[in-house]
Amino acid sequence: MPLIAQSLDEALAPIAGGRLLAVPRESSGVAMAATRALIRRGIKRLHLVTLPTSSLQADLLIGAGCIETLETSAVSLGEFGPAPRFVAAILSGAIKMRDATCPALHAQLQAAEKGVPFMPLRGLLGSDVLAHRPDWKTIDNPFGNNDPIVLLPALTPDVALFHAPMADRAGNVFIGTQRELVVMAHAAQRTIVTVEKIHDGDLLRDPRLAAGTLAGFYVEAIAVSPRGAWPLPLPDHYGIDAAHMAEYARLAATPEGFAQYLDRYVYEKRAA
Amino acid sequence: MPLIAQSLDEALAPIAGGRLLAVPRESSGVAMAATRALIRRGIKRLHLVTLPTSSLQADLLIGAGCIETLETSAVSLGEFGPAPRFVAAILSGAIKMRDATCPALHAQLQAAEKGVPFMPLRGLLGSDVLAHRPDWKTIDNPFGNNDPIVLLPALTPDVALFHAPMADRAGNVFIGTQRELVVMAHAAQRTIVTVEKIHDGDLLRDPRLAAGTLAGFYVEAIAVSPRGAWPLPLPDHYGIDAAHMAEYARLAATPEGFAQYLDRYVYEKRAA
Amino acid sequence: MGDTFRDEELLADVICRLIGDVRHVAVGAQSPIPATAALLAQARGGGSPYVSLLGSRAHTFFTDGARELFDCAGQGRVDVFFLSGGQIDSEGNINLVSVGDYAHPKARFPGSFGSAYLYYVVPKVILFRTEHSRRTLVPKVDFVSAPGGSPGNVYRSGGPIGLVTNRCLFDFDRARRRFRLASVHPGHGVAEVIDNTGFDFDRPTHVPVTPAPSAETLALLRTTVAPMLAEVYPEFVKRVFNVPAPSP
Amino acid sequence: MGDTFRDEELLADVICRLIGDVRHVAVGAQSPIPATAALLAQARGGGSPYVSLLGSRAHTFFTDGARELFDCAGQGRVDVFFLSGGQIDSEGNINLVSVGDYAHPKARFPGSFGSAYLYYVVPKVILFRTEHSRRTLVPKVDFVSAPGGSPGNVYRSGGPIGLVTNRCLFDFDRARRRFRLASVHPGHGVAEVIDNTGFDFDRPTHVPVTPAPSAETLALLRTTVAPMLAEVYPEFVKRVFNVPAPSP
Repeated sequence: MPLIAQSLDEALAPIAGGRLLAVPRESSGVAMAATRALIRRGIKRLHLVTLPTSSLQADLLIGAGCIETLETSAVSLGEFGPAPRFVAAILSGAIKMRDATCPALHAQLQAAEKGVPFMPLRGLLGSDVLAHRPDWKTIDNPFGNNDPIVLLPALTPDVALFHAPMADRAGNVFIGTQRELVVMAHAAQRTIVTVEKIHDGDLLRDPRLAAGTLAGFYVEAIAVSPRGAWPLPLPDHYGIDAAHMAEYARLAATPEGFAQYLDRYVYEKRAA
Repeated sequence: MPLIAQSLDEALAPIAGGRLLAVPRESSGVAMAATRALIRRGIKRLHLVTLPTSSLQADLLIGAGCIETLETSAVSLGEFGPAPRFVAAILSGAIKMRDATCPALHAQLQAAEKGVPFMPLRGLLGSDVLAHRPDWKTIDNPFGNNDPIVLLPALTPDVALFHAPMADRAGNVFIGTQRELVVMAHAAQRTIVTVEKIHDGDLLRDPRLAAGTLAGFYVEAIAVSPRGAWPLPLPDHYGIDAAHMAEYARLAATPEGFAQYLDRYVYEKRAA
Repeated sequence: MGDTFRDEELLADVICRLIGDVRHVAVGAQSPIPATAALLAQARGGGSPYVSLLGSRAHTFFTDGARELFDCAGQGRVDVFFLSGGQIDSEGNINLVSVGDYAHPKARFPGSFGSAYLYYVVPKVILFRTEHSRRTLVPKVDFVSAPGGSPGNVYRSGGPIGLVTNRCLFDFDRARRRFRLASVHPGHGVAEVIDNTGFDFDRPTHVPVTPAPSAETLALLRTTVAPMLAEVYPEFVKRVFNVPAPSP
Repeated sequence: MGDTFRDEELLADVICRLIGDVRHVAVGAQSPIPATAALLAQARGGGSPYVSLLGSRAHTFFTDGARELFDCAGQGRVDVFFLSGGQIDSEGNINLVSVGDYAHPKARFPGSFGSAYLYYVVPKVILFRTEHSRRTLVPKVDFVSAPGGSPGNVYRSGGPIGLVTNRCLFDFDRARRRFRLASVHPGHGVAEVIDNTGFDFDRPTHVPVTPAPSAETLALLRTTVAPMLAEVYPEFVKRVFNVPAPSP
């Protein structure tokens, strides 16, 4: 049974430096409180895989120097503009970048979920995304006739990390329609989840809730972290904190402003 | 928007003879009332694909002469013994058989769901299941080293047919944890669903129900058919009718008994 | 307001016409004007087409997670999608990645998103870029996130049908992989378009003016569409339609 | 009932020992005795291992549809599974399809189910066939639903560890692809096993007798396990444990 941790730091203990960490897109439940805790811990050399994009989470981790390799389809703050630390890190060469495209990341995690070494994907041919990915291979479709198709290798994260509305005491996690979280958990060696609250009762035994539940079988540790996605949204629970995002975009535009942001919102444990 | 049909026959109109029809396993919501209606209509030459196995549904359709080709991992009445009409048809050569294995059928429908021409699957090598499937191909894994792996072609049903607890008036269908029904609907050209009842309200807008909902976008027609899985079970709603299954197993053991069963339970429209 | 309208309203109206009579329009991230156009098409069609707005809870039917958009497109069930580019070139290639050498770029954009797949499999891809300049519309992109066309043996059921900018509408000729000026927006001119476009394109002898949105269209946009947009694009709706953002 | 026990109880106890200390035991369709053994292991372990019974609503954690069992096994997260065969041969090949020529069979079984995959990827596959006869245990199966072993270059993280019948327990030596008699059940003998087995197998000089289930095991089976089984195997539970079937 998964550990219902006493603290965020206890739950996050398995996320060591150098690991391949998978995280979801902005609107699917991003573990932001956990992200701040990892930065406070001074984690280094992460290989971050976003499913399939990221916003504040990737930008913060990059700015704080936690990322060695980034594998993503896009990083941006959306309505709040470009992701400043991401852009700066790419321009300065501070991180190793693996540009992908959304369905490729989904397919690579699905390959790991299914225990197959690769998945095929249409598209990609003639794109420079493919040209810069020597780890992706083009073959002639054995069912076709002069029909090139790209094969993408399975991607197995060391750890998947996300935030969800609730978990029960057996560690079953309600993820609703955010089913990419299920794929992430199936694909990853270990899965760590922060939740808004503990649900009394068994999520798996309620026929309505079971459909949106990831079994505790796939989960290593859970920490309760109210408003744990803040300032990002949690679907059906709270929206994005627009004022905060605008403040971030403004501060993170310079290294000095970013350092100020960290002091104010990360190291002070304001939201941990 | 899907048609909420006035009758079972209206909803089933798109299922013509000769079509590739996909149906789910016994415990996932089998449209048995619809199956009886198809037999009454005298449908012929179906190519039946079961995801991944079948019981009474396949046996009835075979016995009634509706099947030309059967693609399945297994047909059996479970605790009630072998499927008599299936066994008789195989021994007499009355149907064309494509033996598969469960995860292969899942993978072939997932390939159609994803719009890729094939999916890889481990296992299979050295099995006579593979030896008798010239449509499956073995390649050397391009990411490995002398590592043979089987590729399975995408399987796109003309129609998927199943039974579910409820649908709303926009044609959204609650399927709960039976997610192979989602894959079937995504993979198929058309999907026809029978339901226990119409749900007042929007299944997609209820965050708890949405997780177990297949959008009406994927559905062609819906018919209300109370106890529409009978005598098979509908998860969380009713169990299998054991007495009826025992009666079926007894009668279907001979062609005469099977004809008697059809007269009593199919042509008389008892449960339609 | 009478005949006056905002640029965003004109562009939404233009895009809405390009959408045409289809079953399903999907709109990706950070696309407020295409989202406006898609919801306008739905409002005009009395609920049809289906519209999927990425990031919306109200305007989506997806329940299979973030991959469903791509699976749905792979099934041939996404009829229209929108793509943009930090650079777009004469052949319809788009660049969402970087300017200059990829290994040592001079500028970096967010990334390719789903373009390296969706551009190939969605029948009607509408390119959209408000900034119409020689910086954005270039002879040749520095990085091909997704190409405007593919060799005959490459599986491709989709591609660009046109490009909408703040100055004009281009059609795209897939066989020749070239843009053709279809209309210039009110207040803009052909010479201006030529001056501000970094690539060569075809044009008819007489280039029509893009029709202004009708009073009915403007009313639909302002009263029906704007409130629906506010969920995903609160800042945009506040700015363009003066509709207050919904409380979180 | 003292020391008396039913065959099914002995077999469940034998299988339970084979399961050993693992995290997750999955049980396929039509496997009441393996299901009994898996739930017995869980009852002994105070809730561990996880047990997935196909067809059960109470004893499963799967929420991703019928494919999750196979995906889970592909992830290396199914430690134990059970397979049977209309025929099982000396090399551990199993036949769930037909007797005689596949194109014109003399007998037909239900089909291969998931065997052509799970036999390769589940580390501990326990073969189980109550009928121990020359009809079921044959020199060579007529149809290989799944082979007992594979060449070195074939991806294979799993395979058979033993075969339980109504007469005895065989271990399986994967390197040599041969069965070895491990114990004969109380009331059965080595000569009887040899007489009724259609293939050659290894045996030690002294073949032990399978230990009878302890009083504690019998109590667990009858009071804790039997009621849990009734959901999926009502007929079996009624017959073996005299527990009435649950109302529908």
